[in-house]
Amino acid sequence: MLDKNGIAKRIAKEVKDGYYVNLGIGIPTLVANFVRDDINVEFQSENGVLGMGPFPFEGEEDADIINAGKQTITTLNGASFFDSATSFGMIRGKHVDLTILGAMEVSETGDIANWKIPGKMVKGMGGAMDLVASAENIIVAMMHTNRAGESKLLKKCSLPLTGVGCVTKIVTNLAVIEVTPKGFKLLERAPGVSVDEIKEATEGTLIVDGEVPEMTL
Amino acid sequence: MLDKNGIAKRIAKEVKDGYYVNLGIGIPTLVANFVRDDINVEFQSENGVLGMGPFPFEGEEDADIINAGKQTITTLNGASFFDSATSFGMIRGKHVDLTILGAMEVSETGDIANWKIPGKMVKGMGGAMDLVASAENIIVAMMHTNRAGESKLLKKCSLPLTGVGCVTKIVTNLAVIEVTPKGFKLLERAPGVSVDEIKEATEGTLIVDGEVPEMTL
Amino acid sequence: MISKKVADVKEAMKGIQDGMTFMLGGFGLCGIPENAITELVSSNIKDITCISNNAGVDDFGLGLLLHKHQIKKMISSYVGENEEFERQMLSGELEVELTPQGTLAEKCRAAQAGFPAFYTPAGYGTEVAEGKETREFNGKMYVLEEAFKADFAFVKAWKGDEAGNLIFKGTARNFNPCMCGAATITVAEVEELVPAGELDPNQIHIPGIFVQRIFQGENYEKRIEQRTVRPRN
Amino acid sequence: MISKKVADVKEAMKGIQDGMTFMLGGFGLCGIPENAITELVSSNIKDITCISNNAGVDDFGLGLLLHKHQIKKMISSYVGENEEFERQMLSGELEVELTPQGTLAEKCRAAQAGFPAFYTPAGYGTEVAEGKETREFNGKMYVLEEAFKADFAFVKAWKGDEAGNLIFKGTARNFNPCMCGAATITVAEVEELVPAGELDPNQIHIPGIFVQRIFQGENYEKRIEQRTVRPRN
Repeated sequence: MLDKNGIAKRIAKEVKDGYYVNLGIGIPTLVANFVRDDINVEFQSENGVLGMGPFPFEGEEDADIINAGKQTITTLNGASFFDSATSFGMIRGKHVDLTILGAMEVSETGDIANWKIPGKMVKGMGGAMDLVASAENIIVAMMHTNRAGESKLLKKCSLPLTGVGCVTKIVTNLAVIEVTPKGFKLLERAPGVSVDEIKEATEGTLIVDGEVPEMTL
Repeated sequence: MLDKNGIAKRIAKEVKDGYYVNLGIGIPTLVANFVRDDINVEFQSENGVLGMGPFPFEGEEDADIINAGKQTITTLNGASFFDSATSFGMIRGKHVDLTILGAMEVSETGDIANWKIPGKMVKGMGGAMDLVASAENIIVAMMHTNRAGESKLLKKCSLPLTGVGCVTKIVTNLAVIEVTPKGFKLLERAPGVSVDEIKEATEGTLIVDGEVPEMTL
Repeated sequence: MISKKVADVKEAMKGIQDGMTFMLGGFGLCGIPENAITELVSSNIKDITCISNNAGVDDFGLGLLLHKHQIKKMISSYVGENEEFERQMLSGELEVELTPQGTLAEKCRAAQAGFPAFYTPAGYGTEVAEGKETREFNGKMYVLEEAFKADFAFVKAWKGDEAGNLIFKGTARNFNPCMCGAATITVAEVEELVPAGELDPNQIHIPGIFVQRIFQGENYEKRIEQRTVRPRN
Repeated sequence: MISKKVADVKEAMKGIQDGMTFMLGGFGLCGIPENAITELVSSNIKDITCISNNAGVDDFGLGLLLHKHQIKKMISSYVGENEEFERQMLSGELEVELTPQGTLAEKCRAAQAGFPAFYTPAGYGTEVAEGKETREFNGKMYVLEEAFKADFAFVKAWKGDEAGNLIFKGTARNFNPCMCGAATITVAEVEELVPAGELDPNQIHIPGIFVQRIFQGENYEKRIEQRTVRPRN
């Protein structure tokens, strides 16, 4: 079974040379720490920066230079700043190659819910609705089940949707799953996790096709 | 009767303090020469400059700094450069206060034709269609009649339209005319020109209401 | 040069009235018009609608207006980080219209640039699209979104000149440029106000034509929400 | 940093084919991609569609491609200043789609920013709106215009870096930024190509994400169409 860093580490393998990547808040943010350093990747943040670098050294924080998680950041050579309309032009116009974000629920048809629990938690969708409606390559990073132990990979989302039929891949603490027209296709098992355990934790249709390899990190 | 400079001079009186003004090619360009220098006005050119100044001194021309007529220009303090989409955002968004342009024909309902003579002259509309569709204050600068002596102030335009019901005022070599719901209202006569001469040269409905003053320049 | 300079925040805010709709720049607490917000709080203006990506935190930014119950309605994309907001929203005291962030930016830009409406894929198939026209283009579904209408836009820039030209800094740019010229009156506050002619015309982010009033701001706190740093080896 | 640098114009033009649609920046002869045009001429590519505000003059800019009959169709707003163009158009040899200038710019920007279509007032009630959907918003009529689709965009900037970031100069900016990222492949030629890190991230006009290939241009003529000067007293 993977921890949050493990999930981020596995997702980092999906990041290819030359990709512009948008990372959501939470586990996705950790992905940047595990991207191979022999490939060239640029991170975009929807609040208006391309070419993000690591956090600043203490004392060098600049209140005017933050990421979408409101964290102080630095920029690398080749970076640029721009306004919010231009930023979402990059996203909507499919110039960003890969979007990695968290989710509360994903359905077997690729629907995603991650912005609202009616009557309880209403933080807003931020840029998530634009991201999932526009990107062609969307990876969800999340735990396979919620705190109550219920599956987050469902036949149908129960929470208000963020986007419809958009998720292409899911990496959880248990598995790597591809969203196909026929349902969740199990691609890889987390170290030490059995197919049965994954079946048990997946409410939606799980397609197990032959031998399912254990993932390598 | 006015010459081209006279028309420009009369139109210059319509330019008020604090106005952003877009000047078309031809007579409208001359208007800048006659604006009172005790008022503050900024000239916008749709190719991407606000705050245009006079032509450069010989030897100081810069191929990268031109107006929409492709003439080399200079800029004044407070000027800015921007792209074409932003430029037409200023125009479409009604941030430009006054548009002055030439015309081949104007109808008594404020239609304007100035971009095409089918089968003969087809230079294109350039920015004129955006300007006339967006601006609320549009003054046409033109001769009252064409080279064949035919009126350019018509009941209905015969040439392909540039815009519909958009012209608010017309200044010609003979008169200042307001476009009203009832037709062309004669506001002022050019020096030495009689009401009858203006009537004669106007094909569309001309409204003459009481004494029509001679214009002062 | 048409001067947009006004003496201070008080003169800049002339004309604000109860019930008006305001746009406020900023992302989180980054690039927010601190002086305008302070003045709105002390003006006791009420029943206002605020178009702003976020709603501040409990004791800073728009949170200050929320605490005094001056805001009737918020139009935002993300309103976490603010307990009072969540309380007012869940209790029904505060009207909230949540809008995807890119749609929010473009609804401002549409107002600025004279577009009445536009089609965006964001929100299709979700409750955001309920009651809105949807339409297919090239096999993909889009939602029709209309331009905002606002009375005042309050923005914050880094440098500005008397002609109203603005230059923003870093990610404090965010929604500020999109809101300029998107309301009847745009009020810009700047960290450094210089005479016209001192800014390079080639480096202006927002030409002065989109700004009606500009003033030299003061006492910027520029609070950091998430101070994240790394150790020096 | 993702490098967009290519060795020269030949490498930058790899993949161009007969029948393709190209966007070309510039207003008149100001800010046109001179190197790309020269290469298109010598490539003998044919049946191309060009989206460009103007069509050059008889012996420069796109006029060079027209003279060799390489252009099948022009999409422009203004095509005066070019006799050969007018001859080919009136004789029917050349297909021409005249588009209002602001609409032309926005059809590029829509392609760049992922908007399938937008409503504009320009051209309503004229032959430009024939066959297009029109619609009322707030008592005013608008025309629905769709985003462009193009294979390559050729733009010219003043400075650029290896990451593809661009800075334009003066009114040579014009359509160039709007076309970046509006075609499948955007090729930028620059007067000065510098290593990544040398341009101020705050002063970039077009971020490199909108550019696929960048090269150091050469031999710029930068011809002036209307040399207007004033006397020194």
